[in-house]
Amino acid sequence: MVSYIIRRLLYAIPTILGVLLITFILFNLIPGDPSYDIAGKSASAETIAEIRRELGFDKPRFLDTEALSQGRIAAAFDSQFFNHFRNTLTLNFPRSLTSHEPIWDEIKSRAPASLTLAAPMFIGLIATSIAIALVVAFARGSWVDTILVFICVVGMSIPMLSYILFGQHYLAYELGWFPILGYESGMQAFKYIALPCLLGIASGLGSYVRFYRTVMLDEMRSDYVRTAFAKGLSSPRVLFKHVLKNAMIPIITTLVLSIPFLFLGSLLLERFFSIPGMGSYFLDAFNSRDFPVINAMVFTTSLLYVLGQLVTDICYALVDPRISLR
Amino acid sequence: MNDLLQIRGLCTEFRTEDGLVRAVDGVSWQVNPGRTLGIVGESGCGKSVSALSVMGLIPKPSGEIVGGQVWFKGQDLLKLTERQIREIRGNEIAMIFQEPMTSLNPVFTVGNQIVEAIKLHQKLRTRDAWDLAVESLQRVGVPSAAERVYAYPHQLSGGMRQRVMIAMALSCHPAVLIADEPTTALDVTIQAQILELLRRLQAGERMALVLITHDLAVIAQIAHTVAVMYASRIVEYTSVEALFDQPLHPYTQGLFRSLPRLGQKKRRLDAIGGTVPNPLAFPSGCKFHPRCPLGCDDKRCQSVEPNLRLIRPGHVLACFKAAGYEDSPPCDIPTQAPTEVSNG
Amino acid sequence: MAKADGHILRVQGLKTYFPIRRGVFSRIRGWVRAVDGVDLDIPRGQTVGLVGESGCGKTTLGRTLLRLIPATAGTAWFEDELIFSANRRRMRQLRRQMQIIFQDPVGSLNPRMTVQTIVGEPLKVHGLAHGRALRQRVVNLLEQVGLSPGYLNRYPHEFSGGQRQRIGIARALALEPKFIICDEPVSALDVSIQSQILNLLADLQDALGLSYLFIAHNLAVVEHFCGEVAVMYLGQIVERAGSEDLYRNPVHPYTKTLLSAVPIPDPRTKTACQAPVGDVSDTSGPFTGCPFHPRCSLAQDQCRQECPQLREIGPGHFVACWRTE
Amino acid sequence: MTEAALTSDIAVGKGRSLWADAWRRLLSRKLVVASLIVIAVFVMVALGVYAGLIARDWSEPVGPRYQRPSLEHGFGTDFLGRSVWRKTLYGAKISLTVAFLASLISICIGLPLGAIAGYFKGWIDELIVWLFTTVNSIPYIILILAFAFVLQGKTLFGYPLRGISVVYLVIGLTSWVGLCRLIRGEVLKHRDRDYVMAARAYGCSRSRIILGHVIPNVAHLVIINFSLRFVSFIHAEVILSFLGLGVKGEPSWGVMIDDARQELYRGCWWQLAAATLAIGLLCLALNIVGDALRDALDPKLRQGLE
Amino acid sequence: GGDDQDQASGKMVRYLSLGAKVRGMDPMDIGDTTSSSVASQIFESLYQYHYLKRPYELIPCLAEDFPTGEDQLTYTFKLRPGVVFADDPCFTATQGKGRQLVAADFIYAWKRIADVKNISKNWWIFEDHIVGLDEFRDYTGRLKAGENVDYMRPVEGLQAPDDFTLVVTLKRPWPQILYLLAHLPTAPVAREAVQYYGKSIHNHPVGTGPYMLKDWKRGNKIVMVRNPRFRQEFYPVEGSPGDREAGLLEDAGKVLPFVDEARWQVVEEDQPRWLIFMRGQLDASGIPKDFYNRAIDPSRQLRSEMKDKGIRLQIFRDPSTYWYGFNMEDPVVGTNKPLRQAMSMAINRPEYVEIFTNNRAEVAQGVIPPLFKEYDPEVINPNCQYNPERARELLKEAVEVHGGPLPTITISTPGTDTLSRQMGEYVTLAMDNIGLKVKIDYMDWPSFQDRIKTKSSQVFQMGWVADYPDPENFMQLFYSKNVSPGPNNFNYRNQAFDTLYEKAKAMPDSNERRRIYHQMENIIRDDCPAIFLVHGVAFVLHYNWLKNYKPHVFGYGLIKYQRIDVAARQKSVGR
Ligand SMILES: Nc1ncnc2c1ncn2[C@@H]1O[C@H](COP(=O)(O)OP(=O)(O)OP(=O)(O)O)[C@@H](O)[C@H]1O
Ligand SMILES: Nc1ncnc2c1ncn2[C@@H]1O[C@H](COP(=O)(O)OP(=O)(O)OP(=O)(O)O)[C@@H](O)[C@H]1O
Ligand SMILES: [Mg+2]
Ligand SMILES: [Mg+2]
Repeated sequence: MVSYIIRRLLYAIPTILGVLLITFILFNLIPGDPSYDIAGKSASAETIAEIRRELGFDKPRFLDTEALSQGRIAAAFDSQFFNHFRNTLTLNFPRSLTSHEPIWDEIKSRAPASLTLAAPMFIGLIATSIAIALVVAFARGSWVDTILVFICVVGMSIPMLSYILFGQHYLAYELGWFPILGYESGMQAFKYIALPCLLGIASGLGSYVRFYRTVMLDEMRSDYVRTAFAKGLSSPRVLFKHVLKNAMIPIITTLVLSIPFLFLGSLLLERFFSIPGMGSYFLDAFNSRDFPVINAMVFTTSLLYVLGQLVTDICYALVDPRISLR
Repeated sequence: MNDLLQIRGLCTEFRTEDGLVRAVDGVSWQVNPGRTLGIVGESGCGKSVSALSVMGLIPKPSGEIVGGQVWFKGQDLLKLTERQIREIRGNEIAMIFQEPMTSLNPVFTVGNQIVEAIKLHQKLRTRDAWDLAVESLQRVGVPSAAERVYAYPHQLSGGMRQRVMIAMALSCHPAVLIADEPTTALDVTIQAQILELLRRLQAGERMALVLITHDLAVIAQIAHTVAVMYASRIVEYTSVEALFDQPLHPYTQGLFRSLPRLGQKKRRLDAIGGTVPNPLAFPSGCKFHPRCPLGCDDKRCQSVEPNLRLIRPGHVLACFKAAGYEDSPPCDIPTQAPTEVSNG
Repeated sequence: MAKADGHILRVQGLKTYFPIRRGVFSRIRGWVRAVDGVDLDIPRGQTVGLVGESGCGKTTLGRTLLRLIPATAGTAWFEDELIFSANRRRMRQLRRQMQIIFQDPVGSLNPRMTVQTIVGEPLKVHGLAHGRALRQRVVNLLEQVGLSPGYLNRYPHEFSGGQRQRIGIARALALEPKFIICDEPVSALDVSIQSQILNLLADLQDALGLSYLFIAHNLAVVEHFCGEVAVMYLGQIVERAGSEDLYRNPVHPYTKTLLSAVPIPDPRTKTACQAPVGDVSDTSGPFTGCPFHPRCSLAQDQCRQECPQLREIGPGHFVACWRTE
Repeated sequence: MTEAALTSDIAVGKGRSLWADAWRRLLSRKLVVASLIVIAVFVMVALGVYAGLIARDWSEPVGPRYQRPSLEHGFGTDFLGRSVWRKTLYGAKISLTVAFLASLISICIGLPLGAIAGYFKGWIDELIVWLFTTVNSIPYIILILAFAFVLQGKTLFGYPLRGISVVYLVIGLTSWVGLCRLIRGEVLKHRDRDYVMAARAYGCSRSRIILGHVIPNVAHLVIINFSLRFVSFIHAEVILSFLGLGVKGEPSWGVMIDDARQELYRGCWWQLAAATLAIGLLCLALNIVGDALRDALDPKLRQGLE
Repeated sequence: GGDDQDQASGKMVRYLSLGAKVRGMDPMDIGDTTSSSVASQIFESLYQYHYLKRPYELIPCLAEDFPTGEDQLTYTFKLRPGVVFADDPCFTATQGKGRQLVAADFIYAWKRIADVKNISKNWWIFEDHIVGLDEFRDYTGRLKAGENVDYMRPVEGLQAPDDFTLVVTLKRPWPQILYLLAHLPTAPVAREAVQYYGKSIHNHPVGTGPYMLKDWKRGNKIVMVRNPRFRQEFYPVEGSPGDREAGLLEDAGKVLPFVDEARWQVVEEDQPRWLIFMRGQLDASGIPKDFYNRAIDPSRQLRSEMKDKGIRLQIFRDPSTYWYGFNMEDPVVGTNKPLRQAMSMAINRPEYVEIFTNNRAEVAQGVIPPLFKEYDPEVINPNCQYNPERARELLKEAVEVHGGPLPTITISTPGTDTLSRQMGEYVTLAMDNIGLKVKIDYMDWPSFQDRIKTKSSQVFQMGWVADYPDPENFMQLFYSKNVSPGPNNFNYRNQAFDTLYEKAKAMPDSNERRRIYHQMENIIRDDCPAIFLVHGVAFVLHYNWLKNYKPHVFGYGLIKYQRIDVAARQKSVGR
């Protein structure tokens, strides 16, 4: 198990380096110079130059060949490329170009809000969809199954925006069941998170249930299910004990894949419900071309993803005894 | 009905996208304590489905038992509620399956899976159930059973897994054990071990055994009575000696002829021509007639399906061409018990 | 012996190992010795049977001979030609003369190709026929294996198991090989079909003068079909003899066990199985001595320490067992 | 010696491929047929728009602004008095183009990479796996935005990238990962199948094996995958429109929903309804067909009949 | 939680919303209205606008009075005594007690703007005006990385003879100077704060104003509380006609501020903002375009449901003008006046106003908005009248001028949002109507800027909101010396115009100057370097519990004048 975890951790290294490479390529290709935006109404040449210097855009791209030829090794690596790797890897992000806040502080202060929204949403989504999928799988072939599957497909066809607009207007404003927007940290958060969470779950439910249903049905065709029935077990017991644990294996693999997709949902939800999370931070940064922030966000979210993958792998090994042997 | 397990006129159908498949068509047989019924026939002839029908494990909603009765200790299993049948399933009638590789749940230890069966049918404390599990593993000859209970299925070899399956099936001391091709996936040496084991256990517990296989040699070794199935139906049903001495149905005869036997070296074997019919489009009349060496040209064989007749004591057959068939009374199951053969 | 010596195939000291990777860096931690020093001769126009239990390396041996799996060590001549050192070009030539028939009639046919394509592909790949000629060849091949030419445009899933195996045989015959490896060609078939295929293979051999390496685990089938039989255990050949000789007079304890385990299709003679204890052991661990010693009732100290070599104990009868000294 | 006589009477189906077989199965289900018709109608509409036969005059006002749906105005009118019905029809073009081209791009990248990785194994495999894990570990939406950002306003082979071309490029360039992963897994499975062995045994070259044997056997997955993936592409277009990175100058469903988001409070619900309905209908149909296709082509489900 | 406590303590809280993010609260760096509107509660400048008087009028704020000076080149400002910075830990010498404001604080703040290293957005304010300041900027630009700027380095035009006197010397007359000294960026900054907080000064505003920052969660909310050491300031005692009737003078002469706490909630989307306003969680709100019909009836009156809720409507003009500008250096549009005129006539401005603003705008006849006294209501610009027939004729002329069929005209639009897209669709339709093909090129602001500054656009969509009530602010946009990358994005060059501009620029406000402005505007109208569209009109809704609410288009730090009738609010929304 330990060597398994170590190996997984080692696998993460090339991935992270890859992310760094991709961000470097992306953000060095971006057209238009952010300097104009930062400089404001009437940008003068010297202001632009100063901004470029601050962003490190004045440095050579890959290698300072001049410094290298003069034998100054350290200076030779003082290039955009190496600085990008060095600074990002050490989480030594610069300040935001627009707010001038240290990015890392900002991420730290916003991550809790994002997590308070995303975590219950994620868990709720998984739990509800597995529950429904079990019901559907149990009732396979009956009208309950047909109707639920139909609802799921309809549900997944409706764009998320429509859910949000509807939920905010009717559930929060007209019916007054939830606050319209806002966010407070601490226990208060749950009051504000409830509706966005609910909407996130509702909009994701369709595709999840549908997928899990397929997984469950696949599992139910397995031979061991027949064995379990032959022992005299009841359907619910077979379903909840034997099928569920096996179905968790494919479910877990897709869980980690769906984490990045959650981000998308959070993005819109955070915006409409004024939740000061990473999503709105990213969107702001994106709109104002705040590269250091975008870069930091890409990196940290990827890092989170890689961590998530690690956790998944471990869960995987816990659920599936065949894995840990490898 | 004083037989332990008797099925009569069992019909099971599957609805598929290409049409209705009648996988079992009016099958009857019986088995008594300490006796072994062998069911032979080639792939797809309905052996497994008939066994699953008895267990009430036909996959729903595509499959359905459309007729017949399954009498067990004087009650018709098909009329029982799901709850009642669960009481019997795994407890009084147990089943082991063809695929030892996939028939165990890969994510639970074998002990866990055996204990589950034990606790379901016996009021035992968990501790005792585990002890019983170890014991039942020992009984089927799993070495160092006390450690193997904590093993996962993938950590065991195929023969080992099949033994676990048997241990699980036997853990509640069932009255009837249905073994669906328990050795097909195994090696000859392992197969010999498993067969030996089954024979021993059966003798010890006076259990009724239904053994499904397509290997006549296995049948010869272990069965008392044999039902030969072809295309969803039983075509011949008799004691094992009678069958091996003088098979009457042309299909059975063909089987015997095409069987390579040790020590009989022939350049060519006698083969049954043609192929196994597609269950979606069975031939009319006798389903074997397109392949039958005796009388493809016979009008009656082509249009009327022969029913089972008691052609001689303890020997039931469905073939127009057999001598004396016309005069014999219709009969599903030999009423007269086949002659006892001493059992090693 | 430097050449095939008139045999169609001669194998010497063939080893095929598969690495076992474990640990953090997936380092090679050991080897599965699937084929571990096999010597084998296949006479021209004859059938040699290869039996042994599951996982003993029969398939691996067959595939290694066709270089579908790289050999770890050893040499093999195909008609005076070294198989393992042939270059790509030469290997293509060789492959026209050596073919294989697989156990699984479903898996060995590409489900998305018509019979015509499947059988015609080898010809096309080697540029032997085109257009009408190709079609005619395919029709001939199908007829040869007893399939109607009307099936040309059908797909494998539309056939029964026996018919599929015939298609596989037709494909193997397409290049007019001299030697065919039959890797359990009837194991997956119904009893009543099995003999059809065996008869077909026998007929083809008679007609075309083919040589077969016939892999199986059903001893009765092998006895019936082969002139010579080799018994394999854990990657090694433990006994080899003419088939009558072997069946009547098995010498190696494993062969004896194997033969005694074969159920006899007669209710009156119950097999007295000298039940071998335990399962086939793991080939990956380091072991010394005779591979069979953990299950052998006759095992002695020598068996546990030294691996016996094949020795000729009678005319054409080879055994690797210390207890036969 | 031949046994042709024996095989003549065997109950085999008429000569048809797995595809033809699957097709027949699809057609045997009413719901699937209805869905296929729906999809066909959408495709025809999109082609009609391309040919200039349908909704060519979408940009012309047909009446007063913000008219409710009525007999005269069909689905009502938008803020410029243009027909929502025509815009909806026109939207089919954008959505289908985006989904189709994005699929195409993603297939062009994902299929060869996946096939190569799966077939050759070794370091090539590791490189490709590394590539897609890396790309995959960047949250999809961030990647999309970043790509949209980079591509916007650039030219590709002299063709300026803006609006719709960015949308499908972005979606295509970011969504190949899933396909690649899937194909690799399948190819890994197939490469050790006996029929590939057989092909190698008779001297097939590697490229011929990959192109002629392996790829045709995984191709159906691509189709199933994309019948289901289409849906997410259409949704992605909506999101991109919302973020201002979508199609401009032409009506798409995403654009309509983006408009509608604000118009709702005028009581103008019909634009949202029309676009949601169109998306819903298409997605529903695609889903049903995708599911049915998966069932029809699933060897597991066929097994009972073999 | 918090709300209930406020209620119990009777605290007077003002609830506001923020549509865009506040980038920072360092006056030097503030260039956007959102940040200004927040930071202005904390920082004060030398002058401020009178809260009630219209037309807009300056009054002293930190200055004691208007400046004295013999010529138009030297200004001497006397500071109001007794003004102190709010308490803050940065004042280490006084254990956190804010010190007195002195003239040097202004000089320091202005030098910070000039310092290249600070990358201030506001250098345009001082650029080329104050003697020696440009040289100071050059000096900072020459410094190497790592070298510190010496803020003690004297600047000739900025002198502080004593703590309460500030003398500014100009290079040339600059009549608008006082308006700019009412601007937030010119507010004084405590050097201690800058040194103490370093780069984080953006988050730690230390000013002299009525409020202090209490809590700031980016992306969520901002909370400010009353500054206990705020200098004595009183509510104005006189106002414009009608103010007394409107109840705006009820608090005349009372001590400012009234509100104890101001809370901003970040709300980016229209729907939620409107919903929380309707719930009474905001005291005032604009009307999002699509909610207009819900609030306002066709006669521009507040709907009765709204009135019943205690909502009031205020309508006022914006100092803004919106247009499609032509790049006069573009070979197609720049040389083709009939084309420009045709395009200008193609747009039905009243319709445009209706569609995009729900009549909350006025059709433009030129560049100067009606809010200015220099606006001439008499003039009807034929180019700004919707006249498709004439436009088509002109287009024919344009084809002749061009010497062949006209190519597709590209219109660059800054913004990729919904509104930009819809406007694009509208313009395409309008041009289509007269037979001209246009293509809208949507781009983000930086790319747009890039395109404008490099003179590579053809037609571009733009607007301008005046910073101060002097039309010079608009006229500079057409001055030939200001061509791109300067503010003259049209790259418009006209000798006659330039002469007039230079003349007017140095003139103080007078009838003569007004006449010159009229002449200049006529030149522009005739040359048509832009399609002038509309001038903004703002509609603001507020609840009646918000007292002393009078919209102001130039000033920002207005919360201090406002009062909440806590009891009324409580009665109405239960809190
Ligand atoms: N779930 C099912 N759906 C549809 N048809 C089925 C199903 N299960 C079995 N069948 C059909 O029923 C027939 C009998 O199948 P069964 O499994 O009983 O054969 P078998 O004799 O056990 O064969 P084998 O020796 O291969 O196990 C077959 O034709 C098969 O196609
Ligand atoms: N690609 C491979 N990688 C690792 N080990 C392998 C590989 N192929 C086969 N083996 C191992 O090599 C041994 C011999 O396998 P092989 O398939 O040759 O046996 P076999 O005699 O053909 O068995 P069967 O009768 O089941 O077909 C087995 O232990 C198997 O696990
Ligand atoms: Mg079966
Ligand atoms: Mg094998």
